[in-house]
Amino acid sequence: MSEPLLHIDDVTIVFPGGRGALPWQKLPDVRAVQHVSLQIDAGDTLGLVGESGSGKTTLGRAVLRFLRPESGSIRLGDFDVTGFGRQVPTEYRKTVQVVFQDPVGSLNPSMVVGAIIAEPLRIHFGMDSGTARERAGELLEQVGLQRHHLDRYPHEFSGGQRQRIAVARALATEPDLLVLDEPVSALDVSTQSQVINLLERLQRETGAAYLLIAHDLAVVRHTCHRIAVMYHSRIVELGDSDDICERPAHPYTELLLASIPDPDPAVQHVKSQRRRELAQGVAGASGRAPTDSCPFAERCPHVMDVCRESFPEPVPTATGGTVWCHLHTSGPMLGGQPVSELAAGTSTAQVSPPAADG
Amino acid sequence: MRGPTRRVMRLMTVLLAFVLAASACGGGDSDSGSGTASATTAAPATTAAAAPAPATTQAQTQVTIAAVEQTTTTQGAVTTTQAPLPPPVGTLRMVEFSPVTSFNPAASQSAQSAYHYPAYDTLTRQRNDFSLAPSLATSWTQPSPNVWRFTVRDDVVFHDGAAFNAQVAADNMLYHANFPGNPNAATWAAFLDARVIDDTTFEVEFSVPAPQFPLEMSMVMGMMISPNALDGSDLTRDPQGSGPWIWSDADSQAGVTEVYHLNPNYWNPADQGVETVTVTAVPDNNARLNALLTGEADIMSTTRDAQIDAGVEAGNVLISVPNFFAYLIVTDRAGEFDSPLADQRVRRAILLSLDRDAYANAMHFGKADSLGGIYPPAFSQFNVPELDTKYTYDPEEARRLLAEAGYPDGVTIRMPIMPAINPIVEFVVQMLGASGISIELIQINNGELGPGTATAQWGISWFRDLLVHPARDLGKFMGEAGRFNAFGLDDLDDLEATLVEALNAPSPEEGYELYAAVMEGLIDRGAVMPLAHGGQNALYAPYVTGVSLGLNMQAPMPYGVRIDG
Amino acid sequence: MLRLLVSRVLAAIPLMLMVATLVFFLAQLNPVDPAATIMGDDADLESLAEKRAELGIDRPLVVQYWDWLNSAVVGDLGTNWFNGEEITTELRDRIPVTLSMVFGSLIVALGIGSAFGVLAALKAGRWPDRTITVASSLGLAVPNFWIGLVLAYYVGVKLQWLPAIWPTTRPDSLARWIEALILPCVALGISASAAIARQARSSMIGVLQRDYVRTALAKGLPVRRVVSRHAIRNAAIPVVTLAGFQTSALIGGSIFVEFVFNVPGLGRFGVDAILRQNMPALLGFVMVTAAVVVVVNIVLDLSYAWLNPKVRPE
Amino acid sequence: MSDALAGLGGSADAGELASPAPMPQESAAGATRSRFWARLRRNKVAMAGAVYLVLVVIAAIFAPLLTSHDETFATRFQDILFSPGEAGYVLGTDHVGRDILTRIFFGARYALIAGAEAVLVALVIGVPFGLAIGYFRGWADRIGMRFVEIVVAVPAVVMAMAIITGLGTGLTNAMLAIGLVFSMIITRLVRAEVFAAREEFYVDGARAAGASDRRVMWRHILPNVAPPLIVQTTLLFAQAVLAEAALSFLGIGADASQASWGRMLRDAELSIDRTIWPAIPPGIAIFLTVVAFNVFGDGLRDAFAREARGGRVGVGDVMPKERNAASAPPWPPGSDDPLLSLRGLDIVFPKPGEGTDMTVVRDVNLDIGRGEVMALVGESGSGKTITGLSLMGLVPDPGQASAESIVLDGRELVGMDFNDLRWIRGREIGIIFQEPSAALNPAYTVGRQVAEPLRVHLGMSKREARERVIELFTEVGIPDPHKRIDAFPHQFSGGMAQRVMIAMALSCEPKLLIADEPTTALDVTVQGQMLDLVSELARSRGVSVLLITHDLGVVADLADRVAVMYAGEIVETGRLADVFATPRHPYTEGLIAAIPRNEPRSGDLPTIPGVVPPPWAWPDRCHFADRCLYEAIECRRGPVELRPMGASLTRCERSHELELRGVQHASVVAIAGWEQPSGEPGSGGVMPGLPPGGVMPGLPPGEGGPA
Repeated sequence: MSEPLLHIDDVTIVFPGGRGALPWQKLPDVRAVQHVSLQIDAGDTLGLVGESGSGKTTLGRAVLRFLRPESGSIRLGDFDVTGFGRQVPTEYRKTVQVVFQDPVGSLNPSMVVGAIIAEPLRIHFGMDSGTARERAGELLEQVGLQRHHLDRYPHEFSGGQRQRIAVARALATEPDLLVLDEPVSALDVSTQSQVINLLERLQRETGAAYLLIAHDLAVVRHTCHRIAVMYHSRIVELGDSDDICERPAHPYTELLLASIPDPDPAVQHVKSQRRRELAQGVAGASGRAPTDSCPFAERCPHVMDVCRESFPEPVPTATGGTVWCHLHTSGPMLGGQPVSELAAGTSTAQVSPPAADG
Repeated sequence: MRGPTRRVMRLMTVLLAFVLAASACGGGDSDSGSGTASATTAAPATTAAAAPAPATTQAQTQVTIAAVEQTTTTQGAVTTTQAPLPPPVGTLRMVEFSPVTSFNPAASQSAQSAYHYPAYDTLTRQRNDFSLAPSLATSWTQPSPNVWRFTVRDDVVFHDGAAFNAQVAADNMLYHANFPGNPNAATWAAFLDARVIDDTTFEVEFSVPAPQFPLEMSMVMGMMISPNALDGSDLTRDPQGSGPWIWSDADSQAGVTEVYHLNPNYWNPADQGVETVTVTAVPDNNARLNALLTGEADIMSTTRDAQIDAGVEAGNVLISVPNFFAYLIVTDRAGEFDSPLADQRVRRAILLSLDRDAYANAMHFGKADSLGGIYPPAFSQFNVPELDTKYTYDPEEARRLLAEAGYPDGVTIRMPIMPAINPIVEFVVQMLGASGISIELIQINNGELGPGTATAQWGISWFRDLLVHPARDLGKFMGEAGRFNAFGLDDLDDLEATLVEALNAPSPEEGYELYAAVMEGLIDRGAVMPLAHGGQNALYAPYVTGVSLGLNMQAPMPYGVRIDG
Repeated sequence: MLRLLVSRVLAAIPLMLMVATLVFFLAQLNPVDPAATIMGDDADLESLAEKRAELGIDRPLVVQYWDWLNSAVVGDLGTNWFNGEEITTELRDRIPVTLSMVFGSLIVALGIGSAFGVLAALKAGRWPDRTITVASSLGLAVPNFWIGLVLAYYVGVKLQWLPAIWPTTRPDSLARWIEALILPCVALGISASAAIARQARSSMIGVLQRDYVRTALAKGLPVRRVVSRHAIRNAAIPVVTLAGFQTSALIGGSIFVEFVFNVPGLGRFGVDAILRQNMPALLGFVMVTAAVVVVVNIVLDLSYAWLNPKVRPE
Repeated sequence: MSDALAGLGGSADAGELASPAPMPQESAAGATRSRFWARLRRNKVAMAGAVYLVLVVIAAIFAPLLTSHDETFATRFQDILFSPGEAGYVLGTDHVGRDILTRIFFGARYALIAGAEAVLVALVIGVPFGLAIGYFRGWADRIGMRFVEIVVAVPAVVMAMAIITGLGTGLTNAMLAIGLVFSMIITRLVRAEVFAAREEFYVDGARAAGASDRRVMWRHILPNVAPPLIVQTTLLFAQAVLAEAALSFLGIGADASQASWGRMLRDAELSIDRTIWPAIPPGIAIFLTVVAFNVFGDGLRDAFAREARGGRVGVGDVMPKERNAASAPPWPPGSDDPLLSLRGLDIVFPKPGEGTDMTVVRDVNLDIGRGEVMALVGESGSGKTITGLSLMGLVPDPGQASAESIVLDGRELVGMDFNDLRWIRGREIGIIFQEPSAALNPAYTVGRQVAEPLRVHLGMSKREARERVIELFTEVGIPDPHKRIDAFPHQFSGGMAQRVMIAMALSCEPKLLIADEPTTALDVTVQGQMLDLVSELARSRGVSVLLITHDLGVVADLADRVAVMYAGEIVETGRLADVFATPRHPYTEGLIAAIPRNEPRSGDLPTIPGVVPPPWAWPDRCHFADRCLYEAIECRRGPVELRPMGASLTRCERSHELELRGVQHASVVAIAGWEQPSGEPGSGGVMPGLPPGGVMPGLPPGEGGPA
């Protein structure tokens, strides 16, 4: 096995709690990411899935070195990212680029598109303005826009077009890794796929690896080779995307899958049945991530005592992935099998094939 | 020190005017003729010299500094054998220009005396005609030119219970004379000693004749402090006098209002027309006038020339005394600082460039006189009519003199300007500029004019003096001890000798001639260039009686004032 | 809550001392010689030197400052160089006056300003809005003492409805005190109200576009209730912030108004002190202003907590 | 550009409608600027201010040419105080005989110089200082702000005086002092703006692109801080002119040789009792200049602000519209007795930047049966949210809605005024918004907010209302209702807040519930719960639901019937099963195909090429034609009517000849344990007829489209 491009090893990220109402009062720290290890191979795409507040964006920002983990290490190629001082080497900035969720906020409203795309070119390749403009035009065309768009301001573009511009800017440095932080979630359905298709094409062309952060498992499945599912600061399941989406080993992964609405009323009928069985407790990751229990315990339909006492060790799944769940280490001992087998055994709800409509 | 305050007040005034105009409903209050509205209107003091004053008016038109050699002994106590005195009634509210800085008379400028009069008694007192009347001193004589002998009352008790006598008076003389940082140092400059003759008599001795001394004893310098407080007690906020009213710490507020209650043991109840006296600092001119107009005050001191008409039209009564003398002083007659000043023709050219009428008109609204001597006619003793008209405005002659002195294209001279006197100096600059004398202004801070002049920071400056007596008023320009002989010149030494001679003159007539010579010399030689003589004005409500204003006093005295009509 | 208050107040003390330090050294640049100012132009040089020694200003600056600081921490702010009164006594007498004037004018400003600002926002783009907007521009251009002069002259002197000047004898009753405060407060408050009106208008416009206003309308509430209950309270937050800034400006503006109405407050005291380099008075003055600003900020924090539950301490 | 629609508030639908979208023509960069200037030019008051300021500048520059008199010297000081016009002095003379007009002209110079000095000092100090402490935060910020606090703890006037007495008097020193005081204002402003800007992704983007801190500050943050800064600068200019006048007046500003306006006022005071005239010209000059700067600054602010307009409680009722029998489309009855029947709804907004109107919703008809869930589906900018709002008479200002009729339960709503409609809102029609946490008022407890309609509409006492709210909270599944009723919105998670909204919407037992994107802002796993809750409550109460969403999955979960909107029109409507199984409009087909589903994929994801055009670019024919894969010549003929096709209605010229693909039941159901349905697996969502790659670059209309 060749050395992975990105190596995240046991990373924990803590946000200081800030000051309380009283000067000497300090609020407890927020543990946004706990003991996360991940790898991305060159040219590969890893999907990082989880709901808001699960820590996925924070992890992405740590890779971008916008913040510094409390512990653990991040390495990218030859760079020891966690070892950087205050100044991040320009060379690293060239290697890793980012596309943000918000197509409105991610482009400087006071700069024309040409200037936005030319900026990294001038910084990293020292291009003069003519060359940079030429190259920016090429990049624009590469993302499906046109050269004459160089002189326009970001707000003159639609959301999808702005994401294209953001992608062009990110690709300008010819990065090895692109962090895609919810790149399509703010877009309309019809535009989402356009951008995804574009990203895929560009990956084929440039060979860049992607770290795709998203909340929509269906989107991620279609885009990524591997998926990591995060819940409330922890990775709970990791594996190949089709495997995860078809044979989820963690109850949360299964809940996520069941929650994806399907436009087929018949399928959706079945799925919502399943979802109701799985959904327990108060939805939403709130409060502070526990340090020594499974964060999903509160909502898990299969919760056991041990879930509240310790966070489980990783267990390999039958499909070659990894799952962090006590169901696989104690109790029913799923032993890496999909969690739905457990559900099938305990639930009276018989899942039947959806009847054809009409 | 009052500069900034005054600036704010002026700002108010102009803006008021602006607003008045803008609101376009001014009407009747703007410019009706002066003096027609009120039967009791006084003519402005300085212009009234020519006209006989109505007997009923409070305004003084005739100044006779008779006391200097009158040595009055015949007049007894002011207490007279009139009908039984009405009891003191009510509160007399006076509004003053600035708050009191110290209740210690020895540390106070006479401009602040309004705060001292209620609580202190002076040795002498000025009558309405500026003649001197007895007070704590019943009589005074001049056994020799350099000595004054006072006989004092024996029935006076200070507020703290201490008795007053000649010893106390003599100790007071020493206290005043030796008080560190006494702003009235000029009075005590030649003081040698104070000696007790007997229980009611003491003597004061000077190194040179001090003819003005009894008059000065009617001002803050003559205020008697309780013997208990002469040991160095801090009187700044604790007056210890024997006056008709006792200062109340509890009712007073520093910087705002000082309150005085009736002294039940006062030796002369006739002075006590009211139960309570309050003196409130109202630095803003308009506010001060407003206080009078809205009945918040009974007496308004320091009325600006410009406010007189408005106040009088509203039914108030004016009282006015000659007060100050504005002039240019040239200390650098050797040209050390500005070489052209060494040439007497240049100095004469400056003198001839001063349009005193324009000055009085612009700066005093015509309510100052523009005569060219040093003492105005009101000081009949020292007024020299010839000087009043000797040098009149003559820019052509000024230019000619400049050319003759070798400056056909004019000269440039440096002169200080500070915020408090800004417009005045500017006006002077305009006048001199018209004759080709351009002025480069030296910006200084308020309070620096006197010290700067005394320390030769510049060669010529605008100045303003209170007039008392030539001995005091003119001496500072000359001789080694002359405070304003900053450059240590000896060109006026002959005048100094003449001045001393005048002080020792056997007869008033001879003295007058000598004084006149000194003044003429000062003007001829371009050391002093008169600009104007202005008055001190106060207004009081029509129901107030018994108001009098003395020489060198900014506020009327409260003695005998009644507010019950 | 009490602990919060106490801690905020304690935290304010270093701020006040730092303000005093800054001003102390800044004021040293003033070339005015207080001794000369006290003594007048007639004083001779020796008297001046004696006076300087008496005031202690012939000593090195650091010594002067250290002495002042030592006394200040035990509550002794020294003696006024110009009238011999204890600074603490003077401040004690003047603080209530200025505070009642500043808070009175704040009430005027908030009352008039918010009312017109809200009205303008509700009529945005129509003539009441335009009128109010232009009027507030004019209001910002007219210094408060102009208004003071007009009020003093017309309402005070001509009509004699209200006192044109602070009583020359101490106000003996609350009624007289309030009566004397009305004109100064209006004069001071009107220009502040222009600023408040502008802020109120823009924040009201912002709030009216918020979702919860639409929610309130969707509930079927009458407009009056939507505005008064749902919009105004939220729109008040930036207005309150501005009112906080205005407090400092009002203390500054009170200087001029105090001159016009001869109000014995802190402003006059402070300006006098600064121009005459009356150091003990100046330092006392800035300590008090800093304290007022701090207190106002604490009050603001409390009102934020009332207006916006999000910032309430749990 | 979005100002016209800003009143739409936080709805993503409206926001999107308003915001992006390609510009219709030519140089858009220039257009942005020209819109700024256009907005500014339209502001008459601001322009008057600007014109005045230009005059001041001219007077300042050409002062020596405009007059023959001397600035500082009197021609004749004996004959002073000429009245205006007298002896050739247009504005008369002052107390020393100087020409007032001359001094006014020169005064303009000093006013501008003084203002420029103060503002320059303030900017030079304040901008870098504010940028630095705002950007680096932490200790730099704490120390910096402490310093600012110290300075502003002393009133500005006093601080300025302290500085001036130290520096010495004179115009430059005075303005330096004023500038120092002002710099604190600038610092605070810049810092706050930088704080806000730092949160923007474009700053992160620039950092990620390798820009240095300095470059990020100056190149990225500062330009975006510029608008408020420019406005503040203009207003400070006004303050500086005023301060100059005041300080000169106090004698610590301009010195004798400088004819500033403040000084003129001061000089005028000397002769005030003889004539007030000399005070008037400088007074007016100061006043006008300050006002001019202020109104111009306000104008700039309004022109910069994208949301300059609107803001009143701006909602409009639906105006009656002439019934146009001819154009009234056939309408298959959803039920014989629909609860709500909407006919011929048009909504018009003024076009941004121009006076003309644009139609954002055209001829919408809707029937909602009793107890039925009707889904209104469409992408951003389709007009679905505003259609929903119009039913309650809540069309945001300056939009104008008109309809032939809106009949709710037999009652005609069109023509009702705001107050009549008030009894419909909340009582007959409840509504749930997209962003639950924004839709709740942060200042009040949720209990109070839910109780409000109960008290207003049902006249309940406080106590009754509270009890009812607790019941409602229990019904919508809020745990601990007794406690939570007194909590504030910010103490609720998104899902819980939406439950509160649902409780509020249903509190008065309305007949119709409008659910406007009720789940969009929520986490995936919460969305389902919310949909369950809505459908459960609706069905148990027999409430009809108008479900507005872009998510076909949500529709599939809940709806009985569906109407698909595109670019302001309903393009297809019918029963859910019919529309999804056999779509009759290419747009419906595209939407269905584009939905990401949990299925294995092959090839590119299906897409609809292009973007939704902005309302002003909607053509007078089929709105979808430019993006349509089946576009033919007949699609360009003219407006397309909604016409029956199969069991649905569709607005497509070619629907009769197209074989459109709907939902594929045959697809793999990906959840393990489910039985594999029969059918061809893996035929997924590839849309027929898509070119390989599936992507067509989104072209701005007017370029990509036919000319």
